Amino acid sequence: MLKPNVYQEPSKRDYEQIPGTIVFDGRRATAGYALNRMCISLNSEQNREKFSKDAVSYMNKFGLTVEQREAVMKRDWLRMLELGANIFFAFKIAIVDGLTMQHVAASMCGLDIAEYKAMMRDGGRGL
Amino acid sequence: MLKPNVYQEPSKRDYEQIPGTIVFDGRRATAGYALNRMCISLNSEQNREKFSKDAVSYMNKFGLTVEQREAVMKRDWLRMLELGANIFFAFKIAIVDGLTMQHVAASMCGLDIAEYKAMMRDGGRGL
Amino acid sequence: MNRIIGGIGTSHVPVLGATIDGGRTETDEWKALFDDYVPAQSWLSEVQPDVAIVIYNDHASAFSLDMLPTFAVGVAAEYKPADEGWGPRPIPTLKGDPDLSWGMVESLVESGFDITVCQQLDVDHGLTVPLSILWGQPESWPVKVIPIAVNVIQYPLPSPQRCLALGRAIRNAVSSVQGDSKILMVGTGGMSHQLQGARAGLINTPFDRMFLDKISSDPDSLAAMSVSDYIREAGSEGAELIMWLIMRGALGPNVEKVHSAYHVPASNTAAGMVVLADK
Amino acid sequence: MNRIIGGIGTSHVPVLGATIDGGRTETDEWKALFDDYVPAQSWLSEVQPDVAIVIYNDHASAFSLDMLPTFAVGVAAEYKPADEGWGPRPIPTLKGDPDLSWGMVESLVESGFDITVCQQLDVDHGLTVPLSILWGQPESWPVKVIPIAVNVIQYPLPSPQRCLALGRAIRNAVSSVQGDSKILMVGTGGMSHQLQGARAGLINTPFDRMFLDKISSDPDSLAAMSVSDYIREAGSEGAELIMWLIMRGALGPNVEKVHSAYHVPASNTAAGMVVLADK
Ligand SMILES: [Fe+3]
Ligand SMILES: [Fe+3]
Repeated sequence: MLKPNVYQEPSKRDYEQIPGTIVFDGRRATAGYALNRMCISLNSEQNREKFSKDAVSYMNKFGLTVEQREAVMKRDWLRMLELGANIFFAFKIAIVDGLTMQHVAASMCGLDIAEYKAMMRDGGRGL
Repeated sequence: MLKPNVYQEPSKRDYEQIPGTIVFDGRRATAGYALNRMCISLNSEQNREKFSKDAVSYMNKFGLTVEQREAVMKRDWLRMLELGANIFFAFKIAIVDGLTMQHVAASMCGLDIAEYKAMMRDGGRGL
Repeated sequence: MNRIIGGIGTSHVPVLGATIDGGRTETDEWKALFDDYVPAQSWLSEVQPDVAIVIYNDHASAFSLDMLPTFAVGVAAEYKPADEGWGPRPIPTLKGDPDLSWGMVESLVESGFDITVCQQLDVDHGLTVPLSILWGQPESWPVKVIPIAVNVIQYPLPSPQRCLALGRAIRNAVSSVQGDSKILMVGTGGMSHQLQGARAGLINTPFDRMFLDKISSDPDSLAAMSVSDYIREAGSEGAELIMWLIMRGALGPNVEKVHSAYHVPASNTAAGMVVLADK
Repeated sequence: MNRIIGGIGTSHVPVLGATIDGGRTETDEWKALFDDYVPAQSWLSEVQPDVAIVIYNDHASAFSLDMLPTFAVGVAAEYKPADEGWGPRPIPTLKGDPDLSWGMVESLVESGFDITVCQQLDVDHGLTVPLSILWGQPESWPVKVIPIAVNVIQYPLPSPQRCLALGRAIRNAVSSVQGDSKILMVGTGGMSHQLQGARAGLINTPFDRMFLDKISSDPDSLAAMSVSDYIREAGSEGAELIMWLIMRGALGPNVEKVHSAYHVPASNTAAGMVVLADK
């Protein structure tokens, strides 16, 4: 019986105390490996076409979990990140959709795009 | 007009003074890039079959120089190394041929395989 | 002898590249920001660097998570713009400087930096947007480029201290190579921004202004902060600012601040710039 | 607390793997050599490590020259044997320890090592032959494995000094991770051999014997030599021995030499082994 090692307790990590912030660390990289691999494959035009035509079969080739597939289908960006997506990887899906990073950011903090743009024009969110 | 930088003068490098030894450094890695890329592609069975069937067309896809192609066709291992092959990359070609590293080593030091094996059994080449 | 003539810190926001590529730098939305880059461009045409060493991060373009280096140095003869999802940017291929790159790698590894060496590397907006900001839309780039990619997207990141030390080692490295090039350091990324989570849209102008000030006068104080400090103050992606420390470390202790600029917002981010001449 | 119970240095010559896979370890040619590995196997069944951290180099298997890291650490849950040209070796898939790996990576990066992190890594004979030497042909491996790949094939290599320092940092790193594992260090490669050039077939027994002696008693003297010294004395591929210094650095200053062995030839190389228990 091999003994488990535990590399981190989230509660002990200072960056876990930063509000509203998801730091992409080893725990998330492990959980999101297949999802991020699927996302980076969208750097090829051919793959973008396949994904656009039939996202479900496309995702199946990469072994995403059920929750990850659902989050992708719903374009629930925050949920993708919670399930291990890295923001720059998840953003590849937004590019296929013709969205900008502002759309993604707005959606994650629960604003509509006009509200978010207005917030940014006014100097952004304060600390 | 951009000015050239020169990162190394071989004569000033201590490892160039070691007899009978080719150190795989940046100069060689640059010269051998395409050749080594072709070699490592032979890690796939499919590619090994293609290479076995028609080495010339296979090499053309990788942009080898004329000298490199000739050295591969002649299985001139020492020449491949002089033209920028790394030994572990070049050895992939030997594997396709069914040869061992002893065959390659023997050929590079100008012995036949029986002589080389005998030398090794007798304790190898001295310093 | 090769020498570093100065360094530029600049944001590398994709929207700035798209704005240049689309010919919209003179619109109401963008004119003020791009006008503020003119002094940097003028300084460059005065000092005429031969090589730009660009410290940047890749954004899921050339580096997958299969194998992610802390510090990677390009040694190729050329670098193509990456397809990040929109197709490659319509800009000229970058010319590299393999001799200077390899010489630097040798010196850096000898100095105890554990470099990943790249003979093939497509470069994304992290590197190409700064080039476009600094040189516009030339038919070919007026400098050779050496890309140095830094992991700032997967924790653990290199410490700010380590970044400053790498910069200092780069200063030694370039002078160890035989040549007579004028070398520009470019540190990219930042300033404060956060692209993700409930805190998306964060901008911390006081922090950014402090950073723009200290990067010339007191980089050691910036290196004394932790990565978590950067994330807390500058946002999860504002932590890219640690790459400016590599640029700064490669300059001498005393620099002349030629220019600085600061705009909010550029898309989701505060866009900053500093131009430092080596003394 | 996690603790390092000892370290083994061993050659990783492909022919030894082929001999085990082909069931030829009892032949006249090989019996004496394999018999000499028995004391190491006995020691292992006594100390029962949970995890093996294996320092090895890749031989054109998983790492192309497009992107070659100085130090790469695997963080995957499993590692498959690579197809090096003969098809993958017929051995069980290796089980990884992602928690220990990630914890080590965090500690190492914090200590100023510029690690390349691999979530996907097929491992070649450099790693798998030592496993076979130490545990034969089990249905599944009795240890979890953490691969650490070192560039010893493309100059510049990390200095022997840097390798020893990495080992010492690994000792800190494993104890920083919460757990109660017994950890075995394995340093692979060597001993003297040269696969290429007119000097192919080089064997330097006096050097090898000196190295086998000093690796336990005085590793700092081995780290004081340069990479060129290693190439000159141990051959172009014998320079792989610098990887034993990483293993050794992770042990305490005083070790007990449990066993050592030395045979010439194994194919083109001198095959050596040393077994060191941590005190
Ligand atoms: Fe960025
Ligand atoms: Fe080896």
